[in-house]
Amino acid sequence: MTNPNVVLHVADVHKRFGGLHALADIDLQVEEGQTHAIIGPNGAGKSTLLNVIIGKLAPTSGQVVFDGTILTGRKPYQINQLGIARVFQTPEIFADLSVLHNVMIPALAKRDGAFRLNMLRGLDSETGILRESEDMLEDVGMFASREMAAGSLSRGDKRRMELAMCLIQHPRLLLLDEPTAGMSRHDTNTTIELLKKIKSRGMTKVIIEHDMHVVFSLADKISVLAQGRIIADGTPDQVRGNPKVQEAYLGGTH
Amino acid sequence: MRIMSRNDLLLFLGFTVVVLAMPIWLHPFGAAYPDLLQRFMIFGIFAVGFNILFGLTGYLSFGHAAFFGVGSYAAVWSFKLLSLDAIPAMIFAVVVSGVFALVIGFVSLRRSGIYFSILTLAFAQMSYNLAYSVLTPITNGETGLQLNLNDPRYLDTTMGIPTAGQPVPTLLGQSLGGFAGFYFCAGFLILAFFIAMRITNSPFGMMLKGIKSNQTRMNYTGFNTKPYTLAAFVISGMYAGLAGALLAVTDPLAGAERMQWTASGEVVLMTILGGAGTLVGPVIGAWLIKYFENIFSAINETILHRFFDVLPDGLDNALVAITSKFVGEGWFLTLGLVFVLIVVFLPGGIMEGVRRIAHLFDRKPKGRPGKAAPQPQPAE
Amino acid sequence: MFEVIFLQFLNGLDKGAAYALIALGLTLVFGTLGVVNFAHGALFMLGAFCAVLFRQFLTLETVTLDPEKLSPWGAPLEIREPLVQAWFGDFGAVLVNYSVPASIIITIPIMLLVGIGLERGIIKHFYKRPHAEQILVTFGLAIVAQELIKSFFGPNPIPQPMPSDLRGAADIGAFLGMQANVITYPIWRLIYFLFSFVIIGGVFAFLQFTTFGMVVRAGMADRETVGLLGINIDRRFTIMFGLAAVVAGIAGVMYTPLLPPNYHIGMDFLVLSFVVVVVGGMGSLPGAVAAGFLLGILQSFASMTQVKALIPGIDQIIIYLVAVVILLVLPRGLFGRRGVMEA
Amino acid sequence: MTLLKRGLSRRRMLQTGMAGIIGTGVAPLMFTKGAWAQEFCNNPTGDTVTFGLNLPLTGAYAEEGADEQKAYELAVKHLNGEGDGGLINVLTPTALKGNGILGKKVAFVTSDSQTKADVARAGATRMIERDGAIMVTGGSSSAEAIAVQGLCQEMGVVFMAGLTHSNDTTGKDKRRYGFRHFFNAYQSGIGLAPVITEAYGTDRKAYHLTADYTWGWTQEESMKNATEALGWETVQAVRTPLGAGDFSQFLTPVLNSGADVLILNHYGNDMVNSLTQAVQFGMRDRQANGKDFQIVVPLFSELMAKGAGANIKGIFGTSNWHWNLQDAGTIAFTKSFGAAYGAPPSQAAHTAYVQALLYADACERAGTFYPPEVIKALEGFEFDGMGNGPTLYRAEDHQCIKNVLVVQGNDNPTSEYDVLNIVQEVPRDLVAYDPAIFGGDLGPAEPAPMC
Repeated sequence: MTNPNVVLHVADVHKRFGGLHALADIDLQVEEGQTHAIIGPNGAGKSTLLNVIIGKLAPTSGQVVFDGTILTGRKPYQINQLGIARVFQTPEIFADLSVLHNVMIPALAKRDGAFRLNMLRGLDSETGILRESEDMLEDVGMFASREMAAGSLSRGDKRRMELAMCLIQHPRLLLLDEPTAGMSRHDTNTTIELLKKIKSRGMTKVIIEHDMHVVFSLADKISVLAQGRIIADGTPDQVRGNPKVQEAYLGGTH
Repeated sequence: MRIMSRNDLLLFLGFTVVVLAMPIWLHPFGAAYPDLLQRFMIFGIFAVGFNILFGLTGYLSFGHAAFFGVGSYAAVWSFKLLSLDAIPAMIFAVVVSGVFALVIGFVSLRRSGIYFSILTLAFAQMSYNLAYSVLTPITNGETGLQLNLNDPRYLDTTMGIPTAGQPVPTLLGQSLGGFAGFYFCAGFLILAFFIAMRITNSPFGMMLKGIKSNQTRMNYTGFNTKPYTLAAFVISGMYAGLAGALLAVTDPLAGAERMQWTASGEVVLMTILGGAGTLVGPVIGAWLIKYFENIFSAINETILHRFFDVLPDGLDNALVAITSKFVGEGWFLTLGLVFVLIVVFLPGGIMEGVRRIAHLFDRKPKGRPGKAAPQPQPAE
Repeated sequence: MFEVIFLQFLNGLDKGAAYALIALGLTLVFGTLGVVNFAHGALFMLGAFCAVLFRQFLTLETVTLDPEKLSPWGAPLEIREPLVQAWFGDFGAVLVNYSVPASIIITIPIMLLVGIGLERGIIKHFYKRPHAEQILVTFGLAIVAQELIKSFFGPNPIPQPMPSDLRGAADIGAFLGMQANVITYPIWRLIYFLFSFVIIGGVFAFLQFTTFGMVVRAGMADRETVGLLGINIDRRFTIMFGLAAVVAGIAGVMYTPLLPPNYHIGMDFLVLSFVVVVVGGMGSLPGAVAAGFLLGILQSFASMTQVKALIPGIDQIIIYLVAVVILLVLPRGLFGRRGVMEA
Repeated sequence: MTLLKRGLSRRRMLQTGMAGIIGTGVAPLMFTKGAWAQEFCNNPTGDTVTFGLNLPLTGAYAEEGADEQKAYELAVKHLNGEGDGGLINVLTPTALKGNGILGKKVAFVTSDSQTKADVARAGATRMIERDGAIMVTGGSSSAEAIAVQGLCQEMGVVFMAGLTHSNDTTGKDKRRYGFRHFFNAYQSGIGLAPVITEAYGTDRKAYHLTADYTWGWTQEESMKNATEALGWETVQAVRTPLGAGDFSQFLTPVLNSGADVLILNHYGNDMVNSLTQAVQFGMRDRQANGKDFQIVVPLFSELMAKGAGANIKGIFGTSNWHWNLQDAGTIAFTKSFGAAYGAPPSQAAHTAYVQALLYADACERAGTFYPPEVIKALEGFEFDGMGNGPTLYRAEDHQCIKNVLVVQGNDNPTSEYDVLNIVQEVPRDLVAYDPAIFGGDLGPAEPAPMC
């Protein structure tokens, strides 16, 4: 419990929707700098868990602690300001704005906090933010399309941009909800490379993923969720050999 | 540090020149008389302010006329109680309408979408109905609040400024009737435009666009959107108050009608007609509607006959009979039709039309999209 | 005091029925087609003018000038002879007397055509567009409709007399076995109330008990799934829009004896009906009806002198005040569903 | 600034600006000669003078507005020497020659005031600035009249009020540049109260429904004072919003309030609606306090009576004028108007017509359009022949003092226009009053403001 390296601790979380027990007795510890994958069959409660962590859903009981701060009951923007960023299953981006602006907005959130009435300074004179954003776009390989409207990007590019929007905030914890869902093989591989690259920066990540290829190439640790419970926990190799997991994946899906 | 980019500077200078030269270039259109020119300025300010809320932030307020009216009442009361000088009246009006917008915005912004629209509508209609009835001691009801010879005007009295004849607003002793009033209003429109431009191009403006585009993402990006929307609401309420005050400066009477929902609807029409989310669009929309209202409505059959003079008699009369349905008293019909056509074919308003035409001539890919003219997607 | 309150309650029901009826059509369109129809008030107005047109047709006269005699103001005396009325013989007089209810016969097909034409011509292109644009295009259409009516019928209200047997007031108090001549209420208002009830009940029954209605309700809940079942939901929705237009239209017809219609009558109702719909919850039919009655009754009671003495000006703002309070307490109105119109 | 203002404020040329571009497509910047000689607002330099007609063509009082417009058109014709000359022939004394005013032809522009004060004021401004109107006239609501006469005072343009009945128009809101021919609420009260107390008895309890604006308030107050002085009691006075449409929620409380008279201080369509609905509520068939329930409408017009149809029969009210009066002026005007439009004129038409003629006559007598001189010519002007008997334009408050008519809805109309009977012509001495009782200050005529 008192492992000093634990940065995110989901402690005894239960979540009920009416009669449905969506999450039961979840206890999860994510260590600093690690990539922690949460896998499980459809309807296992992965997204619910993520929503509880990010503050979108309030747990029925239990709490989520991030670096000594209780997240439960906080608003999404407060949780973000603590250093947690999230990539959504379907990209949540500013479709009407240019790619560059999409990345500048989170950079400003990082610098200015939750609210600042910064209305008389021109955007053009925010040279620091501008350079940082352009660098970030370069990093994810999207510098060329920086002037395009984000809504007109391909699905894969949208996802990459969303990732850039999260990375520019240098979050201490990054939550990724199926970052490669619906992507072509090629795009998936690029995304994996990208995620590996940022892994070297020592950022903690929680990934929810379907694609085992992705999970096993990225994760340091894996938790397996089935019917709202964690049925296995461990390194990729440990999980791979776990018969319960095999049952959940093979026997659980009719 | 640059104050603004070259494009913006050009836009601003162009706008300033167009506005200041209005008495000249509007002359052939029969619109270069002070009252209409003043209205062009005043409703331009109103629309620019409304656009900050609707065009940038995506919140459709159906009650903005309330702030306009409050601005007018506040200005007239300042004339009555303080001084006939326009400056204290403007300051007072902007502050009062800002506070009023803060209160209404605080409550209304608890909801979004059409629920927000209905809340603002309800507040505005309440203000209107109250101004009409029980608030008569403050508003003078249907008759409208006017200046009187025996108003106290404490500031003027203590400074020993005498008033001769029917009191009219002044600026440092200069009367603000006629073209003086126009240039006074024009100064404010240019200032209002400048500030709106700065807001649009500032980080704050980008946050507003972000809120319009995707409020969920804004929240997960670490922004508390509430104060941003409230700030936008208050700023746009203050713009409306400023416009209302100017209307009272140029014509010192404040009537309740200017708070009615139809007046709120009018500024929505102006903004959409011109192009919501663009900088100049709302101003153009305001000018166009006011032009229609004041000039188109004055065309009568005599003028039409003169226009169709060249045609043979029978055709002449037939054309006059048809067109007269659409001008004069029928101007509103024309406006309605134009409006339907614009929404159906040019959802981005006149500015989208301009852009499309410009695009025909200029096939080169444009850099910097969404700068002076971002994607005109009026959100709900 | 009892009779005062009773009368005011009756008046509230009467007003509420009118509000509920006009809100019903509005919410029908929103619930089925997902379109915010600002032209709904104009449909009400068009219906009212069907009654005007019908009566003007019935009372067409031939005018002959008598150059021998002069009227007191110096013009030749006009001799007027009924024209159309005479075609029907003795029945003509009855028809003229009952022109308002009788005009429903022509109103239904006219409004159906108007509704379907509007939907096919313009509204259907706006299903996928933002609500703001729907509001704007229908608002534009409303302006066009009212200005057209204005240019044909003039700006002034055109009184539509109610049938002579139904003028005056009914003694409800005596009917209920109370003292006579205390609780009396205009007969036509009672008829309007009953009429609203029948129409509202009819619409509910139609949606509840017919196959057509079941499909439409299913479509309201999940349009795509119903479409996948191979049912042509679009055509049904077109008919629903026509139906909403008919409901608005005949509501307008029956309202004419209470308030002489002019081109602007629809706009006067529009804001109110929107408040009713939103208070009821966007897209909820029971919500619209409940909110209509709630607001009608509250408005009527707020107009009482005793209430106004307590809170000055309350009668002017009660509807909006209630709307604000309800929307703040119940974010989606009385019976609204989550996620509708909140984006 | 002054220089620029003067230079461009020669707006007469703008009047045809629109026509200019439509007609010719060219737009010469012409500066009329003599622009610098202008010493008052819209000093006519050409061979025409323009009247600005500010008329409610839509809204609650639209019927009156339309009738006023007909009357003004007729007046302009007569002033220019066309038609049968109308009342020019019977006005005494008169300086009118039937060749326009001071040799200049009369033209006019109109603006729809929508029965709203704000809009009326904007319209008046437009007509003064764009069209160069020398005088503004019209309107059929007191709110409009008060708003517009305030504006005219600022602009230095004479305002000849149309139909306005509030005490405030020539009372607390009176203006040097504003003139009213129509009578007022106070005079209605004085004229009507004796008639209704005689008809209905002095032991009556009245319930007022009042249009919630300046006219309604003063009408209610005047009726209250006049009837209470004669023994009536006021049970309740309720304000209703202008243009309410459905008055049912205000009418239901009347039924069991203990009142036996309903006084409707409404006008125009509001009155038509409230009266019709009151009759639908059975108020005219009702008994209260052992007496027949009665309805009184203090200010009547033929147009309203027409709109209300059979409901108006037997109801008392007052009028400024009625077309079946038998004096020479009335006969001449009715004939002239009837011949032109096929219907007899309303009181709104009459007052509008008379105001136009009186202004023209004052200009002729003053020998100039310079407003302060015109005002002087109108102040204290005593004339006859305009259908109201001997009439005085009082200098103290610019109110015309003349006979007031008490009228009653006609039980057996012979035509759709024969809706009112004249019960009594109250002589002007009885309805005259001390101008001081309503306060107000006319303000100065000079220096004449420059618009």
